[in-house]
Amino acid sequence: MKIQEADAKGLLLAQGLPVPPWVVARTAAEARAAAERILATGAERVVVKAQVLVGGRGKAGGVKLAGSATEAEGAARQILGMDIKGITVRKVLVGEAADIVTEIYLGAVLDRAARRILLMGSAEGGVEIEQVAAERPEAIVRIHAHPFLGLLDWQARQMAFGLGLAAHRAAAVAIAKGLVRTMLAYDADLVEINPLAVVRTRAADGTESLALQCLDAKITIDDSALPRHPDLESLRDLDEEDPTDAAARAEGISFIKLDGTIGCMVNGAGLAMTTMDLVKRAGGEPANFLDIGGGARADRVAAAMRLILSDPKVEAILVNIFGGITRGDEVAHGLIEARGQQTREVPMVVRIVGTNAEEAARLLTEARFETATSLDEAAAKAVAAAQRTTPSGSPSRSPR
Amino acid sequence: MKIQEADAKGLLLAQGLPVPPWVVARTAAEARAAAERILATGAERVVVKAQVLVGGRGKAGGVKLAGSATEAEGAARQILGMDIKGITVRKVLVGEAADIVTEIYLGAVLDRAARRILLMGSAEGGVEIEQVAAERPEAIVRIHAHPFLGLLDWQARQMAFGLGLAAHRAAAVAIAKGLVRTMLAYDADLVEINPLAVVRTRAADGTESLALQCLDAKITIDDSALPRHPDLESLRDLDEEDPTDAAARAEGISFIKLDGTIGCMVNGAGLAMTTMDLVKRAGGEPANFLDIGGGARADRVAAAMRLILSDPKVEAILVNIFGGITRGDEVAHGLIEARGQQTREVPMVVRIVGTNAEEAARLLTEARFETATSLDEAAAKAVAAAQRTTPSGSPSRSPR
Amino acid sequence: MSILVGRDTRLMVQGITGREGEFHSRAMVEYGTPLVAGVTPGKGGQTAIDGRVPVFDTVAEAVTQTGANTSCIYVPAAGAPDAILEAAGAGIATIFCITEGIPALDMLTTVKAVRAAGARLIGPNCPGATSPGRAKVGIIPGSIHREGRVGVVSRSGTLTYEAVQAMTDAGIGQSTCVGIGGDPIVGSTFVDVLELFGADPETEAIVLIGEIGGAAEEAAAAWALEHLRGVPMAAFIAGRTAPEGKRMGHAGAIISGGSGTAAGKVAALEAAGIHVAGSPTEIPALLRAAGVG
Amino acid sequence: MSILVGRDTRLMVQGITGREGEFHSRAMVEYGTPLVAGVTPGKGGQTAIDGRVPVFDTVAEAVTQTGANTSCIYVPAAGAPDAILEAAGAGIATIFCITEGIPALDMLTTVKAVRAAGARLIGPNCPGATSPGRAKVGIIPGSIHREGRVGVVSRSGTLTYEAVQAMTDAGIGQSTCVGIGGDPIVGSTFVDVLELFGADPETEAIVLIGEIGGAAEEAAAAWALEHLRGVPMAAFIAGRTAPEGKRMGHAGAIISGGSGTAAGKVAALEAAGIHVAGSPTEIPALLRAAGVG
Repeated sequence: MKIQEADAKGLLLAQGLPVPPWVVARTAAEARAAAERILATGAERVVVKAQVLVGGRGKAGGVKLAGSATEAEGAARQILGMDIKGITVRKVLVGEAADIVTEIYLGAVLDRAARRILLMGSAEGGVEIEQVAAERPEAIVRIHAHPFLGLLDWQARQMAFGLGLAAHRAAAVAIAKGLVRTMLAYDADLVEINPLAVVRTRAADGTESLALQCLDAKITIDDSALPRHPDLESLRDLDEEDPTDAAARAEGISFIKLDGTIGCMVNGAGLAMTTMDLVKRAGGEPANFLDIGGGARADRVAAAMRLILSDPKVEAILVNIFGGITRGDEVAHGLIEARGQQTREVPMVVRIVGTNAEEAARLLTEARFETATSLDEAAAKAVAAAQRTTPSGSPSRSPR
Repeated sequence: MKIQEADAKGLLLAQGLPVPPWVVARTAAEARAAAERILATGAERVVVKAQVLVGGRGKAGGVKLAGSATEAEGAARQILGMDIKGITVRKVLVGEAADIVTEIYLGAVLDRAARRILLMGSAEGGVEIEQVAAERPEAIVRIHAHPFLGLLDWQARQMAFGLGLAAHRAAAVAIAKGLVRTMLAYDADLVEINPLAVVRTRAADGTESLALQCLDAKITIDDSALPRHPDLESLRDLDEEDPTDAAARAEGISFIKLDGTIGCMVNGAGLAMTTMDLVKRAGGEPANFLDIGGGARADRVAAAMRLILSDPKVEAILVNIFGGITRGDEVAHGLIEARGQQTREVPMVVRIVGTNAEEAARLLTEARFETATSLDEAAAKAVAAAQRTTPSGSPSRSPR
Repeated sequence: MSILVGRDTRLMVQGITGREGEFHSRAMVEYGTPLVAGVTPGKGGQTAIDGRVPVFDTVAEAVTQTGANTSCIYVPAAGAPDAILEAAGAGIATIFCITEGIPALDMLTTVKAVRAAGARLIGPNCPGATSPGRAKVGIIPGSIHREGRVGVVSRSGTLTYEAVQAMTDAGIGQSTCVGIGGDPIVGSTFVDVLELFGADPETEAIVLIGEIGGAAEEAAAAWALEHLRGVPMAAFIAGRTAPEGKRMGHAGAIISGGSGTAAGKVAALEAAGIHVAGSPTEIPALLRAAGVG
Repeated sequence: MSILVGRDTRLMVQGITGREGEFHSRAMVEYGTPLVAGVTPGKGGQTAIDGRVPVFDTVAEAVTQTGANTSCIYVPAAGAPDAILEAAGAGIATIFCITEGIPALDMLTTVKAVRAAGARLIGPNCPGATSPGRAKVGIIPGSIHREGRVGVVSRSGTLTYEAVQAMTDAGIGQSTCVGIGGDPIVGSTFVDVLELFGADPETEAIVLIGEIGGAAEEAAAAWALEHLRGVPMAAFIAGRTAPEGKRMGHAGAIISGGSGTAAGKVAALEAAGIHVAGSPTEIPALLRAAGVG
């Protein structure tokens, strides 16, 4: 589960990391009020940042500086409602614009191959780490946390020295350790500070000093760990979530909407991806990824069918079930029940093999479903059915 | 550092273990008041227990039951001021007397050889674990905690089943894990619950139920870890501590008072023990163990001399220094300075070898100290000197 | 021979009295797997599967009483890492964890601790392993198999069934089919299993079934190129049409930062001389072309 | 040869700019030990010991720049476990920790982690090791030694000096003298060091100096009985007069529950055929009687 920058900053702050204050505003007026308060504390400028769960908001114009409350209000007005990679911006973060001296990247991820937490740092902050990794891999300092003891002091020091932060060693060590601690505390699979910046601050008496601050934060929570962090569930941004995603989650169904016309219902994630691949290979475009999970009963099959049909672009449905824990006859019952409730007529091709496949075949034949024996055959039939429903003979594509 | 039962119970309670309430009383009147309050809550009897840091207080009469506040007051009056293994009882613990069904031993210690925390349990609780270990070792369930992950759930379950606590599994698991957690949280090198008891409790409506309770607790804190637990330092029982021990600790000197007449001042623990052993071998009795530590300067030598001389039984002093980090001349200066301040005339034999031994020899000869070359010689001379100061010709022994 | 499960398997099921555990234990017994013990704390002394399997409170007791050497875990996610560690602590050599939804950070420590204890973990979130005609451990339907000499290793469940069924239908039998699990952190990787197949005299060819996410297929390709020269191999990779940044069901199946794509995996496998099928049904033909059967 | 320190030693000192670190580093250099690097975080780029030793911020850098393979640690107790782990993490093979007062529970995890990293730790709270005429690491005075073929292993500091001086005075030289440290949890035990001596062709006899507390001497006796038959050995145990329940200075030197007594240790050693001296000065005679020199 991705969480918004503001929420990620809240988690970092709770772990003791240096994060400058911020306010989240949902209207331009709120942004103005926030900017007024921040400017009143002596700030010269504020920054207004779109809160969306996709990258590249800077390039998209979702981050603006403002020298007055009025400017901030204007910036917020521009950003709120903006579409960034298909997401409508519904809130902005307002904070003091930092006087940045240096930008650093610091991030912790799960390294699958090493089975450890990998802390990565780069003195070339502010840009995407993937870009640095591709262009100048030697510019990235990589340190694996100890599998049991977390990030050790010496590892944090090594990162600090490696990033040229000798002058800020104590702070850098605390931040590096805090970042890994954040990961462990909230079961995150990614914690990124980009940029971690050396910032120039001016005290009331005019003296300047330099300090490390976390200016942006990105955290992804391991979905499997959410049951033991009920408080984190509240950070899920329902604003950005497709209502069908929430419905799928409630039913225990893995569902991802795609752009094509062939709805897919499959048991098992690997088989579901394979089904999509074979639809594409047969000349069609999958409308979704859908895994009904192991041991699905009739009611979950019906729910899956509702999810698929909620997409108006769907022109044919392919059901592919390899019975194991899942019983073929249960699925067949679910399909028959779902068709009964269906408001829209869409051709369907059903392939059920494995556990109780004979009983399923009997039920489906009685109910006059179009069936298929092999997966390749099922994909071909589904693509053909979709082409029949589209007058042009080719799957319709909606622009993005 | 040993801490009192009441303090140990406080630490267990802080870690969530089930410990019945208690009150510490320093006077019979306080004990009476505590008993009154406890009896008012419906308790049938209270227990009054001497708070001393030595074992065997039950056999010594330091634990008494009382059925009324008056009886409790009487029991406290008997116990307070009692001498248990040389320690004067200055406080008692007053608590409800439990209706014990079964007594169990559960303890965690540092297993040096395995380099792990060892959890030991025995269904034969209430007796010393050493006795069980010697007589029926198979009656002890031993489980090593994971070196990094602590006591795992399955290990706690194994202990619970091993102790026949299937009926109290959840509670037993929580207690076993809490015991190891207590050890880790407070840097204890021993945490013992003896007995951990299955206790019969009666609710207000008369229904009886059984529950596990920690009825006695013993915790020893790793002295090396005290600097990072400043709060635990306050649990040190100064009532029971010899004032010389506190003085030694303040000076960074390891000092243990013994029964003999030959005071010893040595650098290094192993050599200090060896010096004691050789005194004994030469026919004398060491009055103390004293390690002045590495790199000791003149002032610490003088402080060590004061510690030794504070024991009126000391009839001769043996100084044995093998210079390494410690400089022989520094020690010689300290000895000369100490003798100048000395209020009591006691013969002294000094042996200094190693770093700056020549300079030390010169200083000592000038100051007319009796010296020795080998340790064996030094021990023999010290014993002879003590015999000269004792008219009877044999070292005096005080009865204990 | 065969790998992981076979004639020497003495199976114990942790969580045998749960709904899933009982259902699949029955199927394993029916397949002929020597299921010698079950473990459910607090149910020690009872029996399961119509009185055929004794139930113990602890794994240690089950091992002592029955000589179990393999465990299959159906314990819910919150207790599964502990169940794995209990099996390892009691000396179980091979541990299959079927449970899905275990937090990844739990598995980091669990996998390290299991290895330190000298045990081998398959999974979590895996379908288990079957050595046709000998024993099946986990949830793979027994009916899809045929005895033979091709080893199958896969990150998926039903996709594996699909591939195995295609092989069986084509008359190509399997030595052992192993599902390593779809989570980001699993106890055994493709390479670990390839190593076992490479050392198994009864395995003559290998099928690898991968999917998007991570770099386990790439690592397997590199390893195979070096250590499995001359062993006929075929592969299939699911997720050619999966978009970036979306988790495809399995916690491990996600393309991030441009890495973990099907194209990259296919290229790595082909570069190692392993042909990659466009559909699971093409696997038998690739095997035949590589000289199998 | 010799063990632990010798001709191949390339020493690094962690905490070289501290008072203790600097003092003993100077003594080590004067003894002729190849001290190639110092480490003090934040002082990288400076030099120590009159400009003779370069100082680095991290152990990794020191290893890369100087090829250091051995470390000696004078870092205060609060930072010492981390310093040990840093050395192990950077590939240092042999780590001596002189620091005293490290909490025992810290050492439980540290020792396990060091071993998992493949390094060997001596100490903490140990005086180090000297291979006379070759190199000395730690705080043992160089002047007490004499080159020879008797290995010395001990739990104490100054008591070791006493015994070594007695040997040197008697004309019996040492191959290597090792102090394993007086704490309850140390990185290397008597057995670990006996194993090294047993494999060292230049060590012909061994002196073991123990003290009350724990069961390390008993374990050493049992091991020697099995693996060091024919190797002349002598021993000394400090604390025959120590009372039960009192910690004799060293955190490890305490008799508890009737175990760890000097009498028990002496009995175990004698039972293994190792004669135990009544005083350190008697060690040379015991060695002569056992056929040394």
